[in-house]
Amino acid sequence: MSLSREQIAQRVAQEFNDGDYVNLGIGIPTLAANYVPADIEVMLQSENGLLGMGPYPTKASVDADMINAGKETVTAATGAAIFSSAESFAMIRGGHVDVTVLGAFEVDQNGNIASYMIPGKLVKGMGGAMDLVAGADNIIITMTHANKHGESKLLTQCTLPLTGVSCITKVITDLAYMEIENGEFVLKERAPGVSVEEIRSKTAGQLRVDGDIPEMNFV
Amino acid sequence: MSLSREQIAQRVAQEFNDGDYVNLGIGIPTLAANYVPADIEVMLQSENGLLGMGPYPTKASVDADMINAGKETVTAATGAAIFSSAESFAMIRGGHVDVTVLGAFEVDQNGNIASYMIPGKLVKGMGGAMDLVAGADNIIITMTHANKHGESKLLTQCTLPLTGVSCITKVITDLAYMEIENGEFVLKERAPGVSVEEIRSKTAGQLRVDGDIPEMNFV
Amino acid sequence: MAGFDKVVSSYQEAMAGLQDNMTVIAGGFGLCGIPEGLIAEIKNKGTKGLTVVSNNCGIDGFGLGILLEDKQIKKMVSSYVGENALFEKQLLNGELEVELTPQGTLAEKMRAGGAGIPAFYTATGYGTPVGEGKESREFNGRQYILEESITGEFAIVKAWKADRYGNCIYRHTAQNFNPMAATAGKITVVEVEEIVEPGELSPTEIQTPGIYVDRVILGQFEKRIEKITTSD
Amino acid sequence: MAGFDKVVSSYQEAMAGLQDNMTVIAGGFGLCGIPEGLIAEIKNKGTKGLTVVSNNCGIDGFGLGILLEDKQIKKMVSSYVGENALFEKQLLNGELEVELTPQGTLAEKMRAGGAGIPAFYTATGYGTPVGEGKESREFNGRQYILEESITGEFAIVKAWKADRYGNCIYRHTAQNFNPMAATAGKITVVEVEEIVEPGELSPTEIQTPGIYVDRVILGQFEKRIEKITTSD
Repeated sequence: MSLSREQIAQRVAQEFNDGDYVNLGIGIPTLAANYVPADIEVMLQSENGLLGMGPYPTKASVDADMINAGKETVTAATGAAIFSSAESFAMIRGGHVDVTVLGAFEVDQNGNIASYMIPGKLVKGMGGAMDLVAGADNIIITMTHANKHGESKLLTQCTLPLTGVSCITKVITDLAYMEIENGEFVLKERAPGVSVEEIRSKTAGQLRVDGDIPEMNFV
Repeated sequence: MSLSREQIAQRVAQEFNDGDYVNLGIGIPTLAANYVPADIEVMLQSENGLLGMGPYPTKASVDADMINAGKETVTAATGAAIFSSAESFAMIRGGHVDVTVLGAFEVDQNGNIASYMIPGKLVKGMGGAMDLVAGADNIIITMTHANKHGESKLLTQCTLPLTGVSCITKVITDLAYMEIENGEFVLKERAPGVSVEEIRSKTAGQLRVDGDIPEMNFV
Repeated sequence: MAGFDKVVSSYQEAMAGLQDNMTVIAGGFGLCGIPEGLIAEIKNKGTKGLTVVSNNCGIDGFGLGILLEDKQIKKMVSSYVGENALFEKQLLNGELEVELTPQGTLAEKMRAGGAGIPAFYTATGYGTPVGEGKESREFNGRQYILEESITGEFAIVKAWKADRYGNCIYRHTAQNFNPMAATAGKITVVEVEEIVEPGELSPTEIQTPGIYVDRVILGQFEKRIEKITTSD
Repeated sequence: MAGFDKVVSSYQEAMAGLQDNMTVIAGGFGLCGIPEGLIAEIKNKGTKGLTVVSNNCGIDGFGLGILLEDKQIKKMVSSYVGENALFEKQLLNGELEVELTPQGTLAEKMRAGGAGIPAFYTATGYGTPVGEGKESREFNGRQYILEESITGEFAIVKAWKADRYGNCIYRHTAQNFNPMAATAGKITVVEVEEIVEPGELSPTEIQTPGIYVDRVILGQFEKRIEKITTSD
């Protein structure tokens, strides 16, 4: 069975370590905040200028001056810091954020990512995505393995305009967890009940399968 | 009569306008703060990170954490701001300081300045001087017209290593107030009782004298 | 200190000198921390052909979006311009130009502009459409592109409080691009919720020192929220 | 949040991992705002061959000056190194190297290092000995030189207060180079006058967010003053 959005988010959260500063993109990445293992703590960075993002506010405490990078009303967690956009991206671009989780349209076997622009469709902009992929060492991409036409999004070479080059090392899809090494997708884990053959058939890029591939473990 | 240090400082202060942000170097420039005309106000910037420098503290209120760029204990004036060295030099290098007053060893007719290094003597460093001369539009140099051997410090071309190129437009010495324009020192005012001939004899660089040169006016 | 009193009493005075074809740098992130009254004054003034540098262009009918209604903006320099149907229409019509700039690069370009740094290298955008036509160079085994800084004839900024000398503080995440915008305008105008006397803000809490600020005006803010999300 | 508690209880722990020939970036301006206990620990540890990046090198017998006594510093990157006879002696002997860097360029190099900017252009130093051997380039009719950023294996910082997460605030002009130094160390150690619980510092007053900080230690400070000048 392919993973639900929540299960992808849950698998992502297993990659967090105690004390990680984490930036979560809009969509599935944001859901990962709900699955942080109970024995660790992470601190969420929001690129509009907030380190230590808390939960959504109660209706009574909504404040127009307190938003996240998705322009949603949020709160500041205990011990949070608030700063300018230049400072926020100094953190991001300077490599101080430990983990970045983002969605994508395509990822290729050389770690390139395309996530912000489909030619012919209106371009809304890259926001902070190009800075995030250029600044982080540990980037986790979440997406479906194939698009709605069944075409693989894990390619030999990205076909869409790039958001960043040679920067992606981990991809978590509804079918598998893969790392990117030496120009190959290396299959590390399968979604429960999904076969290596199915993953192979839906991976257009070079896929390496070393020995038995375990299923993901959801507690 | 050549001007005293205090008179040079007094003449410098006449160049200030109401509302100017001013950076004063160590020595004679610092004295100019004592002669700000009564009908105007200026705000002093100290490059270690203080805008709105006040007077020295009383003995009882000396604070090791409150110093100026000369490492002297100071106070903050009402409405002062305190910030990092990067912010301080963003102000200076970004051209936000209205007037900078500095000492020099030599100035030449092309507006070059040498002020931080005498080869053969130990070099202590330029501190913020190179940033100040590169960042300000309105730089006033204060110095004696000649060195203790009677040699002119207003040259055709600086002989010492430069602090900055083509950046100086005003020089106030113990003998004269000059502006630098089109590769010449243009004599604007004489110290009271000092003749144009004396100034000419002590100016090695090209000196332009247009018509009658008034004496400086000290109220 | 008459010379340091930056407070003006009308929006006309606040935006005096703004002319067609100028560049205006605006603080704000979406609708958060935007100088609502200064934007309204630009609309009232009818200035045309503006280049506006701002992370976003507001939404239809609010924020910078209102300057699209009379086609006052010639070009936007932004990182994200969704949420705006009129923007989309003018862009497709060729009535509006957009220079998409990564968010961090945009913040750094404003800061650099204000700090006298004409250009800097960044890894952001290397190998992407953003890097096309820009110089690239290797430092320590990694590729970077050269980005030039941004300054404008005007900067419009929203602060929480300012004193008469123009020293500003910002409230929560309404800070965003405002401090950088404040440094990058030849004339910087700040619209605030409260004007205080010099000395009421402690020197260390000041986020934008008054040296960057030319005019301060007391505003009234609607503070519309783009996405109200709550836990209850 | 065990993972975010940066507080260490000994100077040995604070400077653990410092090895010969590393680069140490130090906050402080003269003797103001310097991490006195961390400097003392480096002296006690006897680490040699250090490159120290700091605006000044203290004075004889105090501040970074004490690291000269056992010749622990190989190279200083500073804007001003007067007030120090031992420094002068070692420099003339060839035992010590100095890279004089304009004060603003030094501050910007540290900031750039922490912010992932490998190099930037500045007008400061063009046409002077500082610009020799560096690329120069014209932007908008003016000449600038290319300066590369600075990072170090360690940064040693002095703050006023920090919470357990490493969020820091500075007191008065003891801020100086400390916030930039804090961003530029692979391992950043902050020595403070007071440790508080998370939440005691308001989010907006925090000057160095804890993300830049690896270790926090409570110190005792002599706070020697270089030039006591008074009005009475």
